[in-house]
Amino acid sequence: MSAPACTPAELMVVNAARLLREGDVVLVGVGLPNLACNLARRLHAPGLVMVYEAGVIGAQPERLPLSIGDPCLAVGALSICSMYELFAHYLQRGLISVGFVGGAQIDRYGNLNATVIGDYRRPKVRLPGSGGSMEIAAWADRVYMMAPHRRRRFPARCDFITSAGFLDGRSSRRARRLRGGGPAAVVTDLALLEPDAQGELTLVALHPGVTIEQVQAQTGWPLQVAEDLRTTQPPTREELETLRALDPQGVYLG
Amino acid sequence: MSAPACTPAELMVVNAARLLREGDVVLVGVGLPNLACNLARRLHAPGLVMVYEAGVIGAQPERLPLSIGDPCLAVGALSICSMYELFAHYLQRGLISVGFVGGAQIDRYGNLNATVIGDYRRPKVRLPGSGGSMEIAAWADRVYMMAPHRRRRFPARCDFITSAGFLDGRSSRRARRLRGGGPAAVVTDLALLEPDAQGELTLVALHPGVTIEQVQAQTGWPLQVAEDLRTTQPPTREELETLRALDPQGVYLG
Amino acid sequence: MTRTFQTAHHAGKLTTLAQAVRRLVHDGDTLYAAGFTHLIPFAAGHEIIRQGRRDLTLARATPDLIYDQLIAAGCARKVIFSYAGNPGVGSLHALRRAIEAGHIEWEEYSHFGLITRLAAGAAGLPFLPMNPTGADDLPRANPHYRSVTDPYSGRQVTVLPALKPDVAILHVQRADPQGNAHLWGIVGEQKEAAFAAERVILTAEEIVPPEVIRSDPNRTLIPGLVVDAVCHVPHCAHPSYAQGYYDRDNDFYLGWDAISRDPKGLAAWLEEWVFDVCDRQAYWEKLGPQVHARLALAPAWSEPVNYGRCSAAAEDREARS
Amino acid sequence: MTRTFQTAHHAGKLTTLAQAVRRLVHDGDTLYAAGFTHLIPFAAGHEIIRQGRRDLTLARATPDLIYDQLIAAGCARKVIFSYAGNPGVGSLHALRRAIEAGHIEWEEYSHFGLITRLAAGAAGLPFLPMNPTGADDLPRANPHYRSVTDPYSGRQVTVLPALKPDVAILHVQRADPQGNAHLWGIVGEQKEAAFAAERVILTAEEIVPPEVIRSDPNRTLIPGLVVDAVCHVPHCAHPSYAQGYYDRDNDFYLGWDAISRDPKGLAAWLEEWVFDVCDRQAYWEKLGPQVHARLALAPAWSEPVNYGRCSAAAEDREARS
Repeated sequence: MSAPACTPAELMVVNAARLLREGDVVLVGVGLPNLACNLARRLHAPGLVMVYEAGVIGAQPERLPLSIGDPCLAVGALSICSMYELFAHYLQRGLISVGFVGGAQIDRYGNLNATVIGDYRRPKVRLPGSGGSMEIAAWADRVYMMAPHRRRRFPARCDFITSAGFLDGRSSRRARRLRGGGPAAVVTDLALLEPDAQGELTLVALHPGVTIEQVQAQTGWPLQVAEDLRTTQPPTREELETLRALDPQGVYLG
Repeated sequence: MSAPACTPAELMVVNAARLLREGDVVLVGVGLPNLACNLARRLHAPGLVMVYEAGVIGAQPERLPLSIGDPCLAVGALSICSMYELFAHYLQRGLISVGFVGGAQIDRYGNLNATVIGDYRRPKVRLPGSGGSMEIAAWADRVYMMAPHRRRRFPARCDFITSAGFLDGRSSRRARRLRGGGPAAVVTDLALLEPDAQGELTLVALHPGVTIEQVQAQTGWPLQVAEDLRTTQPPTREELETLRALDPQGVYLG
Repeated sequence: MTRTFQTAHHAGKLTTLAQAVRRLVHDGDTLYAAGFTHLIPFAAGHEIIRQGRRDLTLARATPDLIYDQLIAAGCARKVIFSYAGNPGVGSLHALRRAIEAGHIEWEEYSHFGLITRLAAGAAGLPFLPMNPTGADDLPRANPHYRSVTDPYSGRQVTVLPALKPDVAILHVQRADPQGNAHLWGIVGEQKEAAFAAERVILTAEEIVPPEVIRSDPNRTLIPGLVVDAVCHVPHCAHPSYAQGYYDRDNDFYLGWDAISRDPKGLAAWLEEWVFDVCDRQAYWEKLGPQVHARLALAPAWSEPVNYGRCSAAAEDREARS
Repeated sequence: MTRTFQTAHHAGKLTTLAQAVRRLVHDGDTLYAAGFTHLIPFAAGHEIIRQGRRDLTLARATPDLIYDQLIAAGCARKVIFSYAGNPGVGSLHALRRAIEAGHIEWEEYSHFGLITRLAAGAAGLPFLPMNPTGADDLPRANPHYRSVTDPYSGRQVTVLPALKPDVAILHVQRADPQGNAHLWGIVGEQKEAAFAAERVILTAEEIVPPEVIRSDPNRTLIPGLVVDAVCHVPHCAHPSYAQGYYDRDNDFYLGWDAISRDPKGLAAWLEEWVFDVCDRQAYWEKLGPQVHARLALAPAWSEPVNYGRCSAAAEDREARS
């Protein structure tokens, strides 16, 4: 029996959802992270608490929110606080176990660029900017990223570091005494990358049918491969059905 | 027609109420200041806004509150905020036009002691301490004090400065760049004192029947007398009747 | 340093939005039109465009479509932001074009950085600290980011200076004529903006008697004390939303991408939906019944709470009435 | 630096107050039993006395009668406060005797100074600034008051270090079994204490289903995320009060002055009202019907608000049910 076919987005979301644990308090972004959290809540982590940087704690959205400030997040939530309180009392204080961040570039040490391509003052491409990702990357216990695996998205060094991964390696992050543990995994449509002992993103698992060479070809630095390189389990029928019911129009899943 | 007889407390409250202006936003303490505000609201300043350091804005108490956190202050108030917000957003930000402070000693420059008599670490008498008066005295536009006029309450210099009047004179307060204007008047059961150009509390008005000598005898420094020394108007029947209705059991008015 | 405010006994601060903007928003002002996704005062933005304000500094955590429109209309000299995107959709193209072409100044923060500035302004403090984040490129690019030494540990903390907008515009669900306002749903940075600003324009879905406000003082996030003008503007927030009143128009946000990619299309949109429309009522009617129906909500009421009244006082009241 | 917390899916945190105190309050702890006049958790104070805790550091803006009693019972090594009076009445005599006799350590602030410490603890910051007040005697006497130079103006600001109590005890009007809590009336420093503390005991007048809490998320000042134990303790706050549930017992506060002036009288009071009483229910019954009647309230309900539900989702729900 072969695995059901799925889109690259579905593959990423299912694999990201599997990283979430029962009881995690997750600072959710819109789009794919939101789907991953909702999927995990419906499957193995019903007690996962979804927190949104707009100040919503314990959201139970009845529909897929387009923005992180959608009215469906407020209805029936456990608590709503101000943005200042969200960042201070939850994130800076240390109540957030998982944060998702996203951007245009992820580099060798898991640093993220969501600000500009090119020079900051004379940008080639002006991106939306940090939002909360500067703080999320610094202070959440574990940080996850999802991105299509393309060479321009995985440079050796970001043009601009919007939020800190391991900077120049674990010791440099450690020297900054940030409370969060930094990037725990990057989920792409080809593979899973995790930081090694030095904080360098390393190939730890390939999605079914993908080769090391394909991943290396789309990665801007010489990619280390874990000794126990795994192959991810293909998405199950249950995972895909549950996921597709969350985005019936395929807004994010393609 | 002679003025109606009244107690020393009534005399102070009526004179303090007269100092309050329509539209004032008053940080109210319990006891006599509370009565003065309620009296002013019922007579010449119906739009006076009563604010309590517990975080209540626009209170309309149905009964006389014993404490500044009484439930009757919350019912029907305009707004309730946290203590941090009250001190930060209202007082430090500069929204409070009048503050009342009280204590065991008031000195020549309007400094106040509500902390200890004697040495701080080996107190002869341990008083309750600052509460909010350190900040009220610093940041309210105008500060008023009420106290029975006794020599031990009006020393030349406080044993301990809990909250700043003019410190060593107006220039020393000015050097500290505090946003509030400092003491505007001290209302006693003998007289009214106001700071002169140097910030020294000066006799500006005597209550009916009181002499300068009587006031000097109860004051711990050589008291300057204003050139245009006035006599206060005796409390009117309307003032006293309205006031007594606020404290029918005479808890504070004696 | 002293802030002027209206007396609470003032006969009321009700006025039209056009008059409030005329009186309180000046060329060159720093404007904070608040609301994190929720309660964004679009009607006020449109009125500012119609009145032709110039050289505004537009501050908002998320410029959103409201500032994309103000920038496209030529009202802005500078933008201060922490996330300049169309949430869940992509770029704010007018803003992005203006930055990429060097036509506008910008000053950039992370969300917490910008909100920290506003919180310091609200608190009357010169600055507030935040813990360092390890991401130094933005602090290097923006000289407002500084450091102080924590006198207890000897470590460095990041600090940001107070932001005190000249004028804040805040939309709320219900307010009394003095501007005492109840807000619910996502409250974002509304309270901090109200206290940080020198002047405040309040727009409200409903104007209610003071008794409604006083029945639940814990719900009053914005006190009338800090409000200069109160405007009754139903549907002020569309295409943003007012929790419990109308839904967010996500189709509009999705559709804005194509409109704002094309400067001509954007100009035509402004002509049709801002300049050719006299006020918010006309705008709402122009949206038409299908949009109204799409944004309609089913009720979901809060459980009320009892504030209680001491029996003696209650008896007293009854005896008197 | 990482704070542990219970998962929200945890079967519930309901326990008895005796068990919660046994598990979460230890000898030598710094305790913050919160509530500015309102919602003071007296029942928890009495349980701590009964269990004979020792060497506690008692932190509260206003020690109030609850700490006067804990000090009289010999539970405290130190007190941290900003106003050590019986509000509107006079001194806290047990506390005052202990200080004047040198039997207890103390650390003193102004209200804003102490609340600033708690706010820093809640925010995960090492310190927070406040503007100088010109009154230097207390900052000179307390080395926790320090200064830093504002890097923007070059002037000095006062700073205070974070206070992170080992355990906070918070009384609320209603909470669900996970500790998500609605509070109204005077909220004082409840929220800051909940976030600043390492462990939190929540006592509640009512335990309600999560749906009640979720019907009004803006009312949830304390999220279950930070709560370790939830105890159903009606009348927990007497002689303090619970807005909407029972009045403040001002007669008790007035009467306390005479009781606490006399160490023997105070010891007898503790014997009768704490040691000889097994729990809060017994205490409340012992107060008797006259006191109950005196503290009863007439209703004063808040106007509810509508959170709305998008029609499509609502229809969907109905179709499914």
